[in-house]
Amino acid sequence: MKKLINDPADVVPEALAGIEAAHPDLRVDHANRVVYRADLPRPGKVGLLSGGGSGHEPLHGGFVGLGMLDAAIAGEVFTSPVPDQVLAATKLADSGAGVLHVVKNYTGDVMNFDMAAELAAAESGARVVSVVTDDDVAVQDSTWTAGRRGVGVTVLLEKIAGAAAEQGRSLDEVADVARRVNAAGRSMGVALTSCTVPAVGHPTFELGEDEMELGVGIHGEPGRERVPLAPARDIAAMLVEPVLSDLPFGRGDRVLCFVNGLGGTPLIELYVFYNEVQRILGGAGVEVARSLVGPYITSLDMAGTSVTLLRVDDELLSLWDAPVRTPALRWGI
Amino acid sequence: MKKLINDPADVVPEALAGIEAAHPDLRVDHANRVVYRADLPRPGKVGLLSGGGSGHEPLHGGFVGLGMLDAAIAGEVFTSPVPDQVLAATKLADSGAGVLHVVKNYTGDVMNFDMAAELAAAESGARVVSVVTDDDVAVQDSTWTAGRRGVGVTVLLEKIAGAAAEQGRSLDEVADVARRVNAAGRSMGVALTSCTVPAVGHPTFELGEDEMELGVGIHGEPGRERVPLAPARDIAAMLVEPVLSDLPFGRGDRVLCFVNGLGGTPLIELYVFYNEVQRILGGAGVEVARSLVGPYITSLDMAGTSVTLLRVDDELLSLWDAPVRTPALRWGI
Amino acid sequence: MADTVAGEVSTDDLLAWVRAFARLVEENREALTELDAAIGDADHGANMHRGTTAALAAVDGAPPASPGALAKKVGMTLVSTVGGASGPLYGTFFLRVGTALGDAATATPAEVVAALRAGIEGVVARGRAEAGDKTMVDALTPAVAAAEEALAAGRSWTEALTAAAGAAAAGRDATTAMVARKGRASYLGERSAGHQDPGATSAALLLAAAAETLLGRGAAGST
Amino acid sequence: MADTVAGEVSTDDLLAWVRAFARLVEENREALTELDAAIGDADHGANMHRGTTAALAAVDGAPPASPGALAKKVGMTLVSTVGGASGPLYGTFFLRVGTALGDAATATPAEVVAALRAGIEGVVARGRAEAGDKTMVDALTPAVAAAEEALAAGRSWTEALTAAAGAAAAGRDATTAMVARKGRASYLGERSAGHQDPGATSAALLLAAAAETLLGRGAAGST
Ligand SMILES: Nc1ncnc2c1ncn2[C@@H]1O[C@H](COP(=O)(O)OP(=O)(O)O)[C@@H](O)[C@H]1O
Ligand SMILES: Nc1ncnc2c1ncn2[C@@H]1O[C@H](COP(=O)(O)OP(=O)(O)O)[C@@H](O)[C@H]1O
Ligand SMILES: [Mg+2]
Ligand SMILES: [Mg+2]
Ligand SMILES: [Mg+2]
Ligand SMILES: [Mg+2]
Repeated sequence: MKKLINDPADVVPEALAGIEAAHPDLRVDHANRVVYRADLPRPGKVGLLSGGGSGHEPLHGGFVGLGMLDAAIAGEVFTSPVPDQVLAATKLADSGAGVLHVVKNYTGDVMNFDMAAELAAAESGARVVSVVTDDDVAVQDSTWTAGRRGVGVTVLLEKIAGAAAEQGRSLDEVADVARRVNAAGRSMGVALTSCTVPAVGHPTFELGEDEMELGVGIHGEPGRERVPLAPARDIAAMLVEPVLSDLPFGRGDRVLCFVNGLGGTPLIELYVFYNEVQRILGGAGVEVARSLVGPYITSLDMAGTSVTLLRVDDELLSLWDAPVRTPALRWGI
Repeated sequence: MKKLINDPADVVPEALAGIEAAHPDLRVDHANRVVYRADLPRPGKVGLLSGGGSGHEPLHGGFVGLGMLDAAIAGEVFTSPVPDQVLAATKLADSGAGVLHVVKNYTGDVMNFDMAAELAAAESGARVVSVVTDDDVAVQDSTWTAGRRGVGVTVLLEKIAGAAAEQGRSLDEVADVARRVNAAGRSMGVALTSCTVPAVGHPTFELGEDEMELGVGIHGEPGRERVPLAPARDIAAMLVEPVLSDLPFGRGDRVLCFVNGLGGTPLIELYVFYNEVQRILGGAGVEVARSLVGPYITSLDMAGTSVTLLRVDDELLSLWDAPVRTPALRWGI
Repeated sequence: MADTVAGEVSTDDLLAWVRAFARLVEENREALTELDAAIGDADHGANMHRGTTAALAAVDGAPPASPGALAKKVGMTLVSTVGGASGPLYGTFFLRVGTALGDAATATPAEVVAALRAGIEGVVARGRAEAGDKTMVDALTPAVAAAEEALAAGRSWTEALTAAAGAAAAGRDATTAMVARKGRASYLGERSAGHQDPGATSAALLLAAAAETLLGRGAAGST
Repeated sequence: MADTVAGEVSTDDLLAWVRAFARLVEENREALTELDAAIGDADHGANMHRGTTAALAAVDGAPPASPGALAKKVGMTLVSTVGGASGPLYGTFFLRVGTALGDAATATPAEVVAALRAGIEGVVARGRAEAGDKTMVDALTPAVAAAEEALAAGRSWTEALTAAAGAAAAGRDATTAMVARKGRASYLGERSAGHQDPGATSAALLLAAAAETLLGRGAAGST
């Protein structure tokens, strides 16, 4: 394992120390591993918080700041945080107007955030609403299973709901915007290599030189199927078509197109790939109203990409365009 | 080779097509492979342009936009552009106030930009001044050799000189700011893995599981020495100390600290590493006035990092803080 | 050492159980992670190790006053340190066991088995997994059923726990053929078949630890 | 085919030279890149291949009117397509060769050698490398010196070019021991020793191509 780290057991706290040192607008509660805005509390504003296992940076800590999250909780690598952490973050994010939990749909995340919400209600009476993202079309959707994973849409939701919260909307309104984003977004990813969990020390799975894992999750979970390595234009079709047909997106739809890097794939490849994605969308008559290209929800050092499409209307677009000031997304301010 | 590309020969033009599609503020001259601001010409403003081999994204195309570059030229992967390309970009960037060429100190880059400047003077009479960056302390400095490589300082220089140009300063003034940045900045890098040039198809060099290349260049050039893989805190010392002692930086100096990812290293590791770097700086009495952490000058898919320190004064800081609106760096607007 | 009534399960017995569980988890840490790498995210070994280490530290040295209090403390510590899916589930299991045991200084084998049953109900209430979903429930449920049956048939505490450990191991083995419908492995659909479930594997360790330790004391006067 | 005077070098001769150079570069593309990977950035093969392919395409089919014009066209094409360090250097080389040859329909061997000398001077003016710096200059300079000597000694054009090619190869081999002081390899300092210079290697191919082709025609009447 070749990583720029010290003891694998210390990766999360040390990365948080680095985030705190690099970003004067942010603070870190080291005991609870919570990154939060230095300007909290913000009376009257709905608190927006998210979190999950670490290893997906900049998600979530890199999205803390004006116009996006108030606090982000860092679990161990690929392990959802525990209720105590979520509870501490909920208290930090609560300025009296309630707190929205943005939870990616993984059994562990959902259960730990639920327990925290129960504790928060019991302890402080803070009003907590949870919105669960589940946009990964690689996973069969079914009420009999854990359902779909939350992936790329989480980033877009945090930005858009963050803007709604910043405008002073109520908890129910912000939750409503968040649910609309989740309902209108779909994603799918592919891995060209595995990731290596620091505490494990070797790749989570083995992929041959000529193979890739289609429909991979962001924790190195195996995907839909293992297929032969293919040119970018074919990979783009393999990801975009299931995404398009799932919602479904149709001719004339306006979308936000998010091509995400999984951590080990450099930007030059993401742009080559984005070129293919937008070509397919053009062919399908889908209009790209906004785009985002870069590593925003990663899987440690995994090489690969994911495509997220979000159907937007004028309101979602204006919330997307609203000012944001975080380490990873910033504009308008 | 596992890359998200089509034909290796098409990587550069296809990545440019992706950049153009993803960023409505930018245009691409595909024949000459020049990324430029859609709002050119900007009469009275000094044109700022840079370029070099591709494979270092977001450098340089991702730094085109308000407050930074007017145009960026993309050579083949790791190969400096040819004079025709530089000439075309110079014409695009020339709004009558002259053009500053920001050139990284590589023999090929220097010669090709020089030839272009000669052609520009002959053809259009455009006034061109070149500033060459040469901040890599891993390379012995000597008038008998090609001198030091230009690396991380290039990013900082493009931002700071870009702000000076945006303020309407003259060509000589902007060039002067650029030279001051280069003179006050030093860098050094380390590779944990090699990169793989698409047209070559296999890693440029082989590194054992327990080795790293100290003082590596951004083109997979071998570095100062091959040393055993070490914890982040030791690597930080191996990079920061030569940088500190070279300028030298001293107690009480204020610096901009730039921890750069080389392409294959995920953000979580960069933050762990940044934490070590800032600790060492604190111990040395050097005050970190600003920081930048992320993959800004990469070497394809190489895993590794580089540290750049720039000694700043109030003027350089205010130029750094000035608004910038590019794909890769954006704030204040 | 607390005084104990012959044939009853004491706080020390539970502590021995937790200690044995922590040791078995430590010994099987890599194996649990490898199982999780195949159909999950390669952290079950680390998660359980972090949790059982913390739980043992929380009750070792100064054990709580009763078996119920000890189980609660273990449950709270697991909830607060494990994370992931297994944290709330194992945490809830021990919390419910503790609640069922109440404040009594010792518990009879029947009370212990009833408490384990309550623990499973907590796991199912939290995770909503059914038998055959390829989860820890597939090891826990047959284990407690086996213990219940053995006691009902008048067999010894030792025999009951041995039967429980055997049933847990069999339940664990049975998960290999199953298609996961809950937890992270469910994302794989049919591809999850052919792999043993990591949570069922750690649950079988929990029962193996019970058989190995609780019986030592409890055995004396229970038949 | 243009008319040629026996013993003189024609446009077709130069075209044959460029064609042979392009072929040798194509055949040695990977080898050039491997050499560059060791002490540079692994692109010399791709650079030279891109350039010589373009240069050949630019003059093949409809060759310019004179050897000088052809050399200039080749030089301009190399400058415009190669990039890196080798592009301006090889480009300047051919541009200077072309300028020295002027507009004449053919050139004598002595004129060709004088033009090659002018070419080297252009390379040195642009790149400021000296002998021993571990660059293409270390192959080019001894090659042209050998050709000059051979002609001065009254030897044939064939002999002169064969000597030049041999001297280029020897110069190329000598770069292995050198510590680079120019170009990308100079960043390695002492570590550059023990590796053959890629640019000197391609320069030896240029002279091998000359020996293989120019002599075919020029040989006829030059002794
Ligand atoms: N809904 C559920 N009910 C019962 N057990 C579950 C459920 N979901 C997951 N599990 C158990 O949790 C185990 C995985 O635990 P762990 O790897 O620690 O958490 P995570 O899946 O969050 O990484 C699975 O092997 C399975 O036995
Ligand atoms: N200043 C110089 N003078 C002469 N030749 C040089 C000089 N710098 C580099 N070279 C030659 O160029 C070769 C490298 O060419 P190439 O790999 O195509 O360019 P780059 O180094 O820009 O990647 C070197 O092997 C060397 O022979
Ligand atoms: Mg997990
Ligand atoms: Mg090069
Ligand atoms: Mg797991
Ligand atoms: Mg090279």
